[in-house]
Amino acid sequence: MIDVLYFAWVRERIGLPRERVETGAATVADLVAELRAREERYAAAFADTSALRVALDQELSGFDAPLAGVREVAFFPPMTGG
Amino acid sequence: MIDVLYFAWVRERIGLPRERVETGAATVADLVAELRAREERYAAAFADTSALRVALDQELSGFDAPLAGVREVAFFPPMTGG
Amino acid sequence: MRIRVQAEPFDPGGEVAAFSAAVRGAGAVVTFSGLVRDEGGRLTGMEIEHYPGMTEKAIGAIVDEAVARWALVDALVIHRHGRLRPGDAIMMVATAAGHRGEAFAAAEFLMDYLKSRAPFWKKELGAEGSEWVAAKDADEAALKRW
Amino acid sequence: MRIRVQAEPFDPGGEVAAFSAAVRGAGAVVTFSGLVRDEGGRLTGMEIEHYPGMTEKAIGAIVDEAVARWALVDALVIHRHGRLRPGDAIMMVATAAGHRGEAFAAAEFLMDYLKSRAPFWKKELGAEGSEWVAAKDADEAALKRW
Repeated sequence: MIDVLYFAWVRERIGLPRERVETGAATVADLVAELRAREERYAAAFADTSALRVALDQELSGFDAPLAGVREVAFFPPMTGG
Repeated sequence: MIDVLYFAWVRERIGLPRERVETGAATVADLVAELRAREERYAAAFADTSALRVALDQELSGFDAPLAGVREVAFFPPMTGG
Repeated sequence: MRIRVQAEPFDPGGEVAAFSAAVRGAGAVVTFSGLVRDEGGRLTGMEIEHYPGMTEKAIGAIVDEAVARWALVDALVIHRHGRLRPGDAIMMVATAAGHRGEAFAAAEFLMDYLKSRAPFWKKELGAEGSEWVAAKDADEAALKRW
Repeated sequence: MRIRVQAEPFDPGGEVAAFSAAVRGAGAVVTFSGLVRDEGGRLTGMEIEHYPGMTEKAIGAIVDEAVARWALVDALVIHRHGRLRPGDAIMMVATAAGHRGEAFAAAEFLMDYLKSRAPFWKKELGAEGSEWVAAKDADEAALKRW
């Protein structure tokens, strides 16, 4: 079980801010493939991962990173703070 | 007649902040030569004009600038404001 | 060095006053404040989403790096989230260092990183709807200079 | 845009507060304050000489150039002269612009020019005598980037 968080337009497109996901995905990319396959709203949110960023346990990471030991995965668009 | 002003260590070396000078000098360099010839304290202050700056009527200028029409000449070291 | 991530409004002038008064031994203090623009009346406000937990960590790491790199005497970062109105201060940074070069560089570094590496997302609210602000290529490019 | 050359102390925090409050339509405000250092107790203060008349003119020209070059919404320069104590604010600049790049660049430009082109001369006062501060080659070189 892993906590998956969504922010900004990713959150709006999927329709929820977080969920617990039962997954055996080895990498972020595998998890994205699983989510994409679920429903159209996930497919829409993850259509272009180059437009997305991912954080693993609150550290920026890459889509090829392994998920072993990770408790929290967050997907969001490029940040626009400051 | 021209007003000649001195600032910072130029003022201290010459021993006065300003004076009126009767001169026929055509350029700043000519005026400096006249002042240098006056007394040792002037010679000391103007020993190295590369260490000095000059303003004509409150605008930064060069030592080769003409004095025609100028009412106020100021000599000082490089500025250290800010 | 202090970091505050908050929904409440803050007063940049008052914060600068407190920061400057507390600084000892610095020769230079630089501050930056970001304000909500109304874009000529087009915008009615801004909504800022953030990632609680990660936000504080990410800003902490950025500030630690700035303090070490420019030997800062002190640094302050305040960033709001939630609903803001035109003219509101979105965020501010303040840096205190021995000389102006370090204070300016550290403040610009902090701003560049806060723009692209701290988990905040801005949504512009207008009379004709609202829109997520797109990240600018220039902001990403700005990181390359450090 | 305002310029003040004065012997009286001023409060940088209060000035920033007033400047920020008066700004309309800017997205970015940058401020710089220069403070008298005591250099680990070596200095007891600072004496700043200036050239009344030329000072205001020189700063006015510098500010005019900054306002035009970076389309500033507002700018402020305050510079003291006379006797200052460690910790006193020597001077400050504030710039308000649409975006952070312009506000930072204009503030750094103003600082670089005030350092080397406004007629002020600093004398450090210490227990063992006083000394005119020498102009730094780096300050002159800094002008080349503009």
